Amino acid sequence: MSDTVTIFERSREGRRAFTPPRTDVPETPVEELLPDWARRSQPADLPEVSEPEIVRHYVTLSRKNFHLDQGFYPLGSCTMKHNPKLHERVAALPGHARLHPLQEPAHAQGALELMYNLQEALAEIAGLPHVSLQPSAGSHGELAGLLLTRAYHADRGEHRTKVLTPDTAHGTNPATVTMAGYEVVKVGTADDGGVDLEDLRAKADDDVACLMLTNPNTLGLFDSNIEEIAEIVHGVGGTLYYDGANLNAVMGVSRPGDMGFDIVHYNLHKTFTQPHGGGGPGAGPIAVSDRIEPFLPVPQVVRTSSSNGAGPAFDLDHDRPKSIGKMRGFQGNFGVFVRSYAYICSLGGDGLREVSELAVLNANYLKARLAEDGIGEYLPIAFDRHCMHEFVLSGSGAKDKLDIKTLDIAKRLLDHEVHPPTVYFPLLVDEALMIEPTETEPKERLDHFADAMRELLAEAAEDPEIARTAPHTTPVRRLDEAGAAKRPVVRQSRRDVNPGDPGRAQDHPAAASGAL
Amino acid sequence: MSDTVTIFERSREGRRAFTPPRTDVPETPVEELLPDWARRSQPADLPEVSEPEIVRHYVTLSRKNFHLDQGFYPLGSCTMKHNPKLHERVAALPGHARLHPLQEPAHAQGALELMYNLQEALAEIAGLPHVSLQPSAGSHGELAGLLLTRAYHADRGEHRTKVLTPDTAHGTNPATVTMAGYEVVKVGTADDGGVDLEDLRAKADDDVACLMLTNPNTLGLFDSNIEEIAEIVHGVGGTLYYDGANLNAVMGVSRPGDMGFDIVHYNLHKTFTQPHGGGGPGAGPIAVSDRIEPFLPVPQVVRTSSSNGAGPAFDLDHDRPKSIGKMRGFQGNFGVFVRSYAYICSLGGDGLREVSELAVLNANYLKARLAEDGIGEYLPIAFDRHCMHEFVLSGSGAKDKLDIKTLDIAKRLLDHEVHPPTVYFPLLVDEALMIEPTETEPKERLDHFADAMRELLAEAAEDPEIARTAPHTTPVRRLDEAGAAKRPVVRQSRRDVNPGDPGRAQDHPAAASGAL
Amino acid sequence: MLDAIGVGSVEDLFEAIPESVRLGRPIDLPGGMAEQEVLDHLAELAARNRHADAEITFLGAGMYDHYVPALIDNLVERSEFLTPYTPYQPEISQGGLQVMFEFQTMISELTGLPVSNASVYEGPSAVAAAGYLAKLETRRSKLLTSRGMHPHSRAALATHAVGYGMEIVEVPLDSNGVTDAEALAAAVDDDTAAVFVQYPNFLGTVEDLASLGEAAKSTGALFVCAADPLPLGILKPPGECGVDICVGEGQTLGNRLDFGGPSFGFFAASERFLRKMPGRIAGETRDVDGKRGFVLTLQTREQHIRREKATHNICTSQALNALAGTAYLSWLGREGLVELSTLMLRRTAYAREGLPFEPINPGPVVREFAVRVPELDAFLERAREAGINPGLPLRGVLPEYEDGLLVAITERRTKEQIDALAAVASRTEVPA
Amino acid sequence: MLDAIGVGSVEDLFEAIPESVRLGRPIDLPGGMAEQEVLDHLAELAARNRHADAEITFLGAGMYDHYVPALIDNLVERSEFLTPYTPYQPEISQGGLQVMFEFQTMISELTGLPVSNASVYEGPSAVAAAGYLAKLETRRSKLLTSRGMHPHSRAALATHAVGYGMEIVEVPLDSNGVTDAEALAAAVDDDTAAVFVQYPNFLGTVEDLASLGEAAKSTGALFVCAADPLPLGILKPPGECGVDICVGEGQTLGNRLDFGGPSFGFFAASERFLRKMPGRIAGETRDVDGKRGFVLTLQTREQHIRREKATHNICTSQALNALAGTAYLSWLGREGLVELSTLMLRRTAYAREGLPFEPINPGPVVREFAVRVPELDAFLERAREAGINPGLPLRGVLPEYEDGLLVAITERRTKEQIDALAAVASRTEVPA
Ligand SMILES: Cc1ncc(COP(=O)(O)O)c(C=O)c1O
Ligand SMILES: Cc1ncc(COP(=O)(O)O)c(C=O)c1O
Repeated sequence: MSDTVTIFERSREGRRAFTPPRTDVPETPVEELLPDWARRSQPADLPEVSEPEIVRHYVTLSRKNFHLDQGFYPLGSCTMKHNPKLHERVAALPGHARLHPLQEPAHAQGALELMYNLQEALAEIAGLPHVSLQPSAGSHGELAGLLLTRAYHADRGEHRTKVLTPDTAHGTNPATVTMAGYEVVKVGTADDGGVDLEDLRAKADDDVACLMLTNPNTLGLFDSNIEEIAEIVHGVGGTLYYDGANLNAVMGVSRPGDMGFDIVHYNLHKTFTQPHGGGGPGAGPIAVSDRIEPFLPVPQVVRTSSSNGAGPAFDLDHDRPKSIGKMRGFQGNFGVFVRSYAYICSLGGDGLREVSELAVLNANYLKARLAEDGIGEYLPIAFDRHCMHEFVLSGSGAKDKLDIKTLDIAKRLLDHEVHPPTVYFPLLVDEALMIEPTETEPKERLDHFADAMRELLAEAAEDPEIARTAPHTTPVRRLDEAGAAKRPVVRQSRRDVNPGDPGRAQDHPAAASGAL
Repeated sequence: MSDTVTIFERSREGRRAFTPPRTDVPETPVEELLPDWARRSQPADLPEVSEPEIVRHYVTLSRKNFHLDQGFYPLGSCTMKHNPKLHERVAALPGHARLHPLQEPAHAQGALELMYNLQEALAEIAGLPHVSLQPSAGSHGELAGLLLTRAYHADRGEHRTKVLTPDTAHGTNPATVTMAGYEVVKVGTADDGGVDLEDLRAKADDDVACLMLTNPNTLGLFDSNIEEIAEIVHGVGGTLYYDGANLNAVMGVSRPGDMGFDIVHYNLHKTFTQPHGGGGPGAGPIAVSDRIEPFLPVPQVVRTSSSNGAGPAFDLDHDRPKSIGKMRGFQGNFGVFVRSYAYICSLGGDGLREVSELAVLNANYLKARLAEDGIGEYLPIAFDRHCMHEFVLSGSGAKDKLDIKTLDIAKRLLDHEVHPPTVYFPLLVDEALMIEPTETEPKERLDHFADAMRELLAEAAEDPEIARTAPHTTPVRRLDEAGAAKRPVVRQSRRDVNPGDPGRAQDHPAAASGAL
Repeated sequence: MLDAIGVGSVEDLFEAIPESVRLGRPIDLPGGMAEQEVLDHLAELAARNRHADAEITFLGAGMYDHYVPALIDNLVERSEFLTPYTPYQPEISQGGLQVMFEFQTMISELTGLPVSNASVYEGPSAVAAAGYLAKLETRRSKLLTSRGMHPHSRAALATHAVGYGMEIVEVPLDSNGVTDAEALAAAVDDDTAAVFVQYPNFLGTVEDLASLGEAAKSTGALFVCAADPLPLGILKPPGECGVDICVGEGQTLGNRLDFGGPSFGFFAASERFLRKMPGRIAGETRDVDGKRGFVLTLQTREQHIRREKATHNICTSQALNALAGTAYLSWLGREGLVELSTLMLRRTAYAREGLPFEPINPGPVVREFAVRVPELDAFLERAREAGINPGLPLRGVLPEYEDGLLVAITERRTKEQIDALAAVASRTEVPA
Repeated sequence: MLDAIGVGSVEDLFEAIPESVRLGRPIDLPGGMAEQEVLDHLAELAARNRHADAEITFLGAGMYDHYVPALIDNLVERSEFLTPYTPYQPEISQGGLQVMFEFQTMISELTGLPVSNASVYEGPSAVAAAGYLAKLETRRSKLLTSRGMHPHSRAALATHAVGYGMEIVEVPLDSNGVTDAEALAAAVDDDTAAVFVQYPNFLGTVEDLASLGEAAKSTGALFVCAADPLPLGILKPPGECGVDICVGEGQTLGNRLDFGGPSFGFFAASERFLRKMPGRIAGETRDVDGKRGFVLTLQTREQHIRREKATHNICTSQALNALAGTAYLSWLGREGLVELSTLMLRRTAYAREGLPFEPINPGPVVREFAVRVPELDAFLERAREAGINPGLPLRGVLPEYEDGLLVAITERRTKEQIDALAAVASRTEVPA
């Protein structure tokens, strides 16, 4: 029964989970209410399954996922920190979960105040005064940031065409640049892992609209030249964009606004612990400096004094003539805001600084453990400095000495019940392994990871085939990805309808229903 | 990491999940508030673990459980029917979950009405007019039933000493008899699987206080002589007690009250789908006839007309002079009542009858499948009639022909990802397998079970050792139960305290806390 | 399916049921409902209950408004914990069994007694179960109970004792609301099977267990303590005070109020009672490969093995609630339990001082205390008007305290809320 | 740990950060709170929102008060679904990947289009994503949008189009509140990359897609439909009406209102766009043993592989919300979806007839319709007083309907509630 069976294949004619509410209005024939041209001729071929079997199906599926509540998940750049269970409780309060997005502000004061408080907290953390919570994820925030840059320059009568991105940049950065109608200009990386200043100077010209930077960058290194970088970019009239995916390293220590950035996005699903959900939801609020503020999306959540002067009130400001408009519907992923706000309340200012300190401590400890004999010679560190919240190793040693690839290491880790690091990113490191333990991991988990790594490398020295054919203990083994892309099967083909239970569903209306 | 590690073994000094609320009152030294003799000298040795690791610990543990939302669970007598998820939602409504049991009835009208409605529904289903929801489980209901019998006879000036139980009775029946201060007198089973009427007549005398009966009985057979049985017992002045564990077979078809029973218990965690929780909670309400009613426990939920005559109101009646008193604190397992009431509302009267029809259909279908060649010769049916909601096979054939025991069959089924039936009960069937599929199982699951059974028997014919040493795919294999009982280890010995994370927890208060 | 069975209709399968005992009509209940309709109906009922978030409540008296952390919801709603039966097949039940083992260890730590079972139904019936064990152990005929026991515990003990045939004798409280030690000493005799005391007692006072125990045990009776497990975080453990059996209500450990249940009861005892305890017990063992594991053990005590010779009839118990308790105690942890208890202790002291009422029980209290309230009804009404439920009037359960009010202060009750109660109280004191 | 690293303090690890960009003071935020304090604070905020159970709401306009079955809560709160990242390691992510595959199949069934991705953010940005695809596909410069598109969709499209450099031209609604077919035909030209229509449109009318599509596609432009997936249970699928790309807001499929998010967007299209679609796509394949499995496929479309050449920049999407949608559609099932849509259809017809207001859009509607309300403000006030939120006044978003009100009827709105709205309406009609 734990074979791969889709919900469609579990379908049997006449089964159901849903019982319709009573029809309390006239049962007018559908034909009278909907003209022919508007009517579906055949029901959509959804599965027919009882509640017990739906539950079993998805519960059983869920158990094929590795997940953060199960074990160590050092996926670099993804900040897989613990998701406190409290957050699900507060997000589910009816006042949050059941609030319509178009409820009048007068009757959504709690929601608006929460958003306002979150904006204020994010502004303080990033050192930039104006926040829009609207973008749906990090890359959406990036796009908003570049559209703001465009609006800012347009407002000044400038037309710029290029955006600089370091070669260490996350893929969303260049992809965003293209979507925002700019041309990508790559900037190189210096020997210390930071931006190559000479290259930057060479490429920074009047056509440059923006430099997008992650600091610490995707190598886990803080760029000490950040002020000079800012000067160069600002010098040619560009804006400086902070990809906040790595903010977890520097909260309370250093703020993008103080580093000279104009625009920042936050990944609430990373730094502020919205659960990842297997690929979202997230939220990508942005913060900006005064000069960018006029262009922020509508609506903005603002504080007003209430008409009778009694206490603050909150409102949605749609009247922003220079605004870039809307990045999406309504006010953003409010449910995510609730969780991240709860997180900030739980930790407080000092707690957030501790988050960063411990994230950095954990990363450096694990880095030290992975530099030990028996590991370090196979996985040399790409740039040997103290790292921030993450670090990047190269699988080059293992490739040369053991003839196994980073991919093999990752797959063999699966058999050790830990999630592998991010692999083959950043691109400039050969056979990269990008490791981010986060602050919520105890020392034992870090040690277990290092031990597993040592063990699998020793094993590969004996018999590399084990790693090359790994994983061996997972629900499925290595999958044919090339084949999947060549002959894509992206939906289930219309099934032959399975027979029902003769003598069962027909005579027993409730039999088919969810209650049974 | 999936080794067996207890929460105590995960403990590290200084770790924590809990952050205490702010102390907003004077911080009087504890010594001033509690005298020496009342004060604990050392903290209880609870584990010190962060929230992320607590969650991981229990999530990981949970995954070692087989459970109903995973697969087929035909545990005879236990009625492992689907537990609709709606029930958890309605039980969690703050008006239910956060209601104090001593809230004045005037401010608990919804709860009392729910209990009243549930009483009425249960009364209708069993055909006995008076219900007390108080007992905590089936056996608690049995005990209540015998205490009622005692009170009833005492009220008539009678002192009776014996209670009759058939040899097919569930273990709780005789255990209850002893606890209630009676002597157990066993009644035999006739060839058709029902009560041996001759034996019953022989043993029914003036000392008999009660006959406890399950109908259908634990063989899954309805005793057609029920009226005669009732006459015999009533004839000598005894009461007739209905063990309602098997009520799932006859809802809407036949009612214990109409069969002649005086007292019934219900297992809300069986028939009325309270989830079993790995061994509770449950609830064991009882229903009784008029003559037993005066003795019911206090308080009773009653309907009154409200003082201003406007609509019905509900109250707790403590003023019942002949009552046996209290079986437990407060009003019973209210959270269970909510779920069972929701279930009854979902199904309605007709739906409940369908439940029984389908439970019986499923059982007979599976019985037929297990009588097929390749299975039936190894697992003969104990009493070959149409069964009701369950049936009992004998592993005698497998023992004789394959030299494997029922225990081996059960253990080998574990490798097929189904839960084994109840085994070695009822006692009068050699190597018994007691199979109850319930109505919520689709035909595919029944077929899969039959196929698995056929497969394992065929396998045993080839190589019985596989079954004898089964299971092979479970988190642990056969456990030394004898050793466990001989040298019982029933708690973890006080551990050596594990070291903390030097340089971590101390400097970082939040580090130790749940948020991190 | 009917073909495979060889019948023409489902009706045929019911042939064994005589016509004369058939219902012969539909069940007289309303028709089925859609899921949303059931929710609406139950939500409508629930809305007519004034729950603990809908008022500031000082109600306690056996169940308390403690904070239940969110991780518990998540765990108890996991299908893996919610939907299995009692772990009869240990190989596929190691999760539940290990939780029981951890639970037993924690209860043992709290009570200071070496062995604990894996849960019984709830508090008062756990007291009755202790009475039954005393009977099995001593074969004596009398049970002494302090009037400081919860009224429901005394009632449940009495109800059950009628079954197992024992007489109950009550020991009064003295003028300070604690068990009258002299009366106890006088009442104990050679027929006394057990003496029952509650800790803290029903009025909230921390009884001097050790002293009472000495008197209780002078003739060989068992000394049974019914304890609230949460204050045991700072109170001397019953096991260190001569207690033989400690039972109690576990709601305070991570379980919701639920209008009184389900929660769990616990049952801990001296080693010598291990083979007479009621209920499930998990034990550690090894599998055939030597791997560590857990099983239900000492089952020869139990009904399914021993039938009429079982030491108790309990079968389904409260495993899921005990899991909540285990997760709760893990969440609090070693230091947290002390911090939480200390906070309650201090807020309770603050409240008792701040209320302008004469204490009924001036002795040490941790979370609850009783006071005399002149013009009780007027006070109750004013408090209600202020959105406050000030606690339990004692007259219904202990008529000797006609003007008594039992006030509970958990960590959920802030200074501000306590001050609000005190404000209402002061207003009542001075009739306008 | 510091020893292993070889530093004396955590501070040393931050040495790369110049003093000049250090914060040098604590973060200016309140101190941390206990779990119960955070809950209290957020509960207090939440209590100041009037949510959909606190009034009878006819608000819709893009998000709707549909019933979310309880099994969805249970599934989305399972750690196994809640806490993993995007499934980059398929061997240990088969659960999430198979859900995506099932989701894609269901969206494909609803829209009548052969391929679907595994979700995008939400509705309006999905519309913008379709615009970007039209640009990539046609290299043309103009997008035509019906004014019957949701105002947020039009706004988001405009905002994004500034980036990818396209001009937007609006096609008006006719006097019946449907897209003006003639104006559309007149506006389409060789520069038109795509034509956007909503189905049902913002006022609730079921547009005649097939006819509009003919005009739209006459010059080779793509025909894009933004659809609400739930009414597609009874409406002719866009794929059968010539639509090339169908996108939409998925909140109506098993997602909570959540004050506007998170929910999910979907993106379905003709086969030929498969390699240009945005976002994750799960595909079926085999493992080395021949066992069936699923992977993220066609990743060469995506940012992490193709960087600046990617067909979209989306990375984190809405997997958990799409899971809710998948479970919801499984729960409704083949028949249930039709029954539910039919119930909405009938109740909506009943409401439109019962309200004493002139319809703005007299054409066929399924769940929502617009009416002209004389003395709108007075009516709104009376409704609010009666505990009713009667819907969205149109003036804020479509000023041309100054007295317009958009009324949504889901399966949560009973006849009784509709009658209550009608009663308030009648009272307003006849000023006292
Ligand atoms: C460095 C970096 N930038 C940007 C992103 C994009 O964020 P999102 O997935 O929220 O769109 C990521 C996410 O992986 C990232 O790691
Ligand atoms: C026939 C029968 N009677 C009584 C009981 C006891 O019920 P409970 O476990 O609720 O105490 C059971 C439960 O297994 C049973 O099967």
